[in-house]
Amino acid sequence: MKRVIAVLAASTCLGSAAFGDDDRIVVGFATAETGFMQAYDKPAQDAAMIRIAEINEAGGLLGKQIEVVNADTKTDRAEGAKAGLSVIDAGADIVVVSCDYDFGAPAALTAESSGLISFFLCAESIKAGIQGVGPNSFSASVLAPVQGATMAQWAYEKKEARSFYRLLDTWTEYNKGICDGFDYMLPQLADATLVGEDTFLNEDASIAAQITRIKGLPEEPDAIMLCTMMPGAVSAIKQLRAAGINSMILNGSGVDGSYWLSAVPDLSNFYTPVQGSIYGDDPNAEVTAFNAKFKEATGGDPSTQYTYPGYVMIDVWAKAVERAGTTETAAVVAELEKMNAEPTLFGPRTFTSELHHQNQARYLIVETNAGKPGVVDEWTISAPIPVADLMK
Amino acid sequence: MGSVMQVVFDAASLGSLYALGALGIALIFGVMRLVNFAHGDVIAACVFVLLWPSVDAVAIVFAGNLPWFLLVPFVLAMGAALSVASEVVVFRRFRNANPATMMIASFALGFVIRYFLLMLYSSRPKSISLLPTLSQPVEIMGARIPLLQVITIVVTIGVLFGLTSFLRRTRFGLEMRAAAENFTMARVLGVRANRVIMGAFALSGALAAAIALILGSQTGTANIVMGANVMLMAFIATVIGGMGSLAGAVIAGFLLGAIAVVMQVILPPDARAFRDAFVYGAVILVLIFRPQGLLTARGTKERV
Amino acid sequence: MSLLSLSNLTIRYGRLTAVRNVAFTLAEGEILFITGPNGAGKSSLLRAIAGVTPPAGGRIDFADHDITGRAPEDIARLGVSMVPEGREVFGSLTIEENLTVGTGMHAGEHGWRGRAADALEEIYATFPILKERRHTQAGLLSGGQQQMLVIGRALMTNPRLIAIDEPSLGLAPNITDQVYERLIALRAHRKLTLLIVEQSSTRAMMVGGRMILMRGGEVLLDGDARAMGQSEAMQAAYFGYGDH
Amino acid sequence: MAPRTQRRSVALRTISTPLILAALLVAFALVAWASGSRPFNQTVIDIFLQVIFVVGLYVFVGNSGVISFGHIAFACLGGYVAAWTTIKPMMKGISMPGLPDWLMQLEIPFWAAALAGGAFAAFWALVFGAVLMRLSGIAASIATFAMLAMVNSIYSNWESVTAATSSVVGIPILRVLWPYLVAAILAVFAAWAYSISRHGLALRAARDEPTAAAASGIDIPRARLIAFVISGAIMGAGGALYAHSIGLVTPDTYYLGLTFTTLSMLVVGGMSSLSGAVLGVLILSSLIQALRWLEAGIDIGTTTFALPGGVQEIALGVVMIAILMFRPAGIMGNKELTWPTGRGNDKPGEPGETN
Repeated sequence: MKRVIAVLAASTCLGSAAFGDDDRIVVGFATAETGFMQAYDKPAQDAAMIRIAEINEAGGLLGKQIEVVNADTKTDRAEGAKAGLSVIDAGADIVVVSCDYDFGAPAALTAESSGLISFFLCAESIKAGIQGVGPNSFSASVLAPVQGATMAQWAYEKKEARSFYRLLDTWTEYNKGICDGFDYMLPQLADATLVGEDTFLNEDASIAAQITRIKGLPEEPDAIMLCTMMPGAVSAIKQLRAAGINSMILNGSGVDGSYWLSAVPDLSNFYTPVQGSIYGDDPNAEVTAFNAKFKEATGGDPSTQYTYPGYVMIDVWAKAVERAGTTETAAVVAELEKMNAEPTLFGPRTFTSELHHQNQARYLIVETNAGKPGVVDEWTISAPIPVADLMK
Repeated sequence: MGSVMQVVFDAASLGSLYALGALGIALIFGVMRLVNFAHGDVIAACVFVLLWPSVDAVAIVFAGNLPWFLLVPFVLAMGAALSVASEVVVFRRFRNANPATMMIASFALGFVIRYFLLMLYSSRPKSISLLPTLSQPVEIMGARIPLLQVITIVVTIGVLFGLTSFLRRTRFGLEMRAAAENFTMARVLGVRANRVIMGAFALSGALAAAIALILGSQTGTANIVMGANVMLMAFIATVIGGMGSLAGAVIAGFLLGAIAVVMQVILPPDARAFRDAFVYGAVILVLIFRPQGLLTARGTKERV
Repeated sequence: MSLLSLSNLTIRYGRLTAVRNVAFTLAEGEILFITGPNGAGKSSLLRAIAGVTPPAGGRIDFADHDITGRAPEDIARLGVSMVPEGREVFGSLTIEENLTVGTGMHAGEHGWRGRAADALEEIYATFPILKERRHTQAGLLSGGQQQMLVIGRALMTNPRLIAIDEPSLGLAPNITDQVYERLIALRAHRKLTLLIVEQSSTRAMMVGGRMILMRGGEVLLDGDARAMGQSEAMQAAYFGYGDH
Repeated sequence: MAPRTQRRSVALRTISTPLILAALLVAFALVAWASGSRPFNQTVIDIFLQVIFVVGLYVFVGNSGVISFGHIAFACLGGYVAAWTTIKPMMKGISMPGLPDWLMQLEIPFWAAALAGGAFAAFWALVFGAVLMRLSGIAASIATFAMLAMVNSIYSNWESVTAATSSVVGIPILRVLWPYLVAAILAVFAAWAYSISRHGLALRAARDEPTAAAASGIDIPRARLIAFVISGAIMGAGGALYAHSIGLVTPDTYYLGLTFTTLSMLVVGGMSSLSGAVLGVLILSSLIQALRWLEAGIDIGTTTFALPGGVQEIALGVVMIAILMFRPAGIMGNKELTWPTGRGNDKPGEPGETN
């Protein structure tokens, strides 16, 4: 692993850090303002802006006001690279890129080759960091496998689930990540069995054939690990329940939010891991206070937990800059990598020189019961998922 | 027995969707040799008319609150209206253009519709509880299947019968069939081109709306790309069925649905992810052995 | 009083000129044969009259209406019915359906249904074989039956002028005889004006009437078919010697 | 009849077309270079890549008259060749562990990857083409689409060799303009050379008069296959360069979006004209860029004028429809750009329009 990093570092030496203009502190957002990703980038970016406003109100960072520059990626990879170059040319000290690894990577790569820090708003692939983009890249969210592992362990420990079914939507890396985490955790749970598995595609008009396979089992499984995301998730959940399958459904954070629940009336026995609760029942009152602030700033409540990583991102970066006393990339990265269980509003954050992402995290468990979601528990997997397992 | 029936129902319900889509595309192709790539976006638009435009995550249900006996005709009418509007505003001006030009124009129109929806509603899928009573399971011949699946199949068969008798028994239907087979000759016999084409667009739009209703109830979401997948499969079904042949389009639609479902059932887990590769491979095979389609519409001349 | 009049008619396909400055008139009740070798522009002329190919220049009048460049369905409504080359039946429709397509344009008129049914009976009386196979798909008919069908189909629109492209094409001589026999009878019975395109002038000379001889998109001769008979100009037109 | 001298005269008569097009591309490059703006530079790189794709598409679609929905599959093949051959072996070992050893150890420069990408794509074009080129019309179009969907499905799921749907990163990023310019110009000249070759002329004859061409002994499937392979090679090389322009590949990049963009540019420019292919890209790309600037907002005096987000795409669609309404055969029709001296306005060796 060390060698990988060395190679990566060598390959990015070409870039120079000549663009940092030291009179200003500039955060560059190379995110989607239009197109498909806009709905996902915007809330996280709004949260980031709230944290920036807080810091500026409190006197700024290193005594300077944080400035912001934007460029639209238009949910297009080639445009993403241009947007990255645009904000770098506009003097950005940190390049904030799209929520999704695939769409954020082009801009992150431009930052990397210019020797700047890039931060994914909420990407949950291990590649959104050292392993994909390079040694100066970070993600503000938690790895997808942690979600799958969290749900498996929690359901086993707290709900006595023993027979699991794995239903994977092969559409994205995120989906596969959830199931990878589930696969990692399952063998560690004594007498838990995988009674079957199947795949589908997010855009499939019908998953009737997959459902038939589940119904063909001698016994309904205790839990179905559903590794999917919007928009296909709603369809899959609705079809599962319409077919009369009442097993507990375990999910990744991608299905968080109440906005879609009306599609599956009276949904029950449905569990989602979240970093913070948008339902006003977060154990931490400050989260609820943040929600109010968010509503004040944007006119609406956060619609999913993916709003929160934007806030965490500016928070940890600003702390690292403060500690380093500079926005110089190497110094800030070094400070970030020293963070070990650094407290944030949405759980502790750890970065190391091996991993710029969270391979263990405290998750709140949201249960949806009769169509009403609410926090029922809190769970942290017993040990971090080893980087080697994340890379397989 | 039960599980075999289950597979049959799965195949029939998926095939129904493709068949309805293929019919919508074949109708328009028949009368004006247009491969209408905007069809998928019309499907999506039909779902969105139920919602009030807003970019918030929570959908503001608007027409979706109507009772079903008003809602269904409303959506069908909207689909027909949108489709006819696309003919009047855009396609009418492409009557004499070559098929490639028309195809790209239809694609551009679909693009406009899609981004218009995106601007009004944002890309986040909106949830709608459309005809929720249809989500209950029922038991038929040992197979427990969602009521909606049964309804989909029944509705499709109903639509097919309705359409067949419309085309067979009414003067307008007769003119449309004549026009689909030989447009020029029909006009020489006094058949009004504009009326027939608009009729075909209206029917095709209503079929798109029917798919929208089924997809909307099945998935519970309105999503700007929801029509795309059905459209692609429908398009393929239309070609395999023999461009311009309505019966062929329907048969090929069911065939594709059956292939997809059977592949999902028989492939080993590792190969299941490659299901689509097998389906498309089968499509190529069919085309190689019957390039003119399963049923060839007599007198259909096309040059692309 | 002329029913149909063409002046200076020119038809082009891209850079190719198919018909150049053609002019003639046709009186009500007249029978006119247009003959000439392959590529003479005969079919193009017919297609222009029916509105299928809009002319590049010149003017067509029918029954005191300027129909130049009008839509085929409008021209059909004025009483022109064309029977195209190769017959073009609607193969997947039944015979009866084929016949009925053309009555649609009178559907707005009072008593349409009744009259359409009467017209159908009349056609069946003329061509009994059609009645016998009325529910057969037209694509399954023999060439001669198809030719009868398309003539019947044209008659169903209740036209004043029938323009037929090569009615004898691909038919056995005795079948062609039958087709012509019926056509002539119909003309007398319905006071139809006939415009018939044939490659060979033999039929024109047998039937009699007026004949126009075309070559290379132009009118070479115009006169009585029988009188033209064996004239040298005709030989020249067909075999390409002489002027031009 | 001396075909060689005859062909040379055709070449001399028509060489002005690729020269003018190359000059246009050089002009774009100089503007980008003079502006010194890195995002703009990237925009022009993008335009050159589109030129390569659309010209590649033209070689087949323009000359054969068969619409292909499948060519982006070749770009995909080429793009992944770039990933297989240019990423550092260490990183490949992680993201694509299933690669054979010799490929795993390989690390070649970008231009070699582009050549390899072209060759690999050409090979598969030959394999697919041998089967598909027997089809014509819309059946052929659908079959090419099925080919695209198949390639996409395989590349989206072959975890160990393509890393499935995940972005493969680590492809050396090439941000200088000139290699792309050279490649685009090469593509233009290749397309031109093909179109005046014996095969190109035969294929166009077959496109315009299929029956006559078949009667005169042209083996249409074979003529199409040659065009398919050449255009596949251009697409493959373009796909590889595209990978170098953003530094990553995913199967999704090379799917429906790019298929429709390139096809639209070709049809709007003029499907059967090489100049149309290039101009279609230049005009539509310029339009997109202008709309994007408007969307980002421009200052007029003290007020900023900006289009609402999303209007750019809608406007693009509307403009495309409008162009096609007024010029159904595309901006260029089937004409080529030539020196303004009257004669030789026709396409190289284009038979007169007869239909």
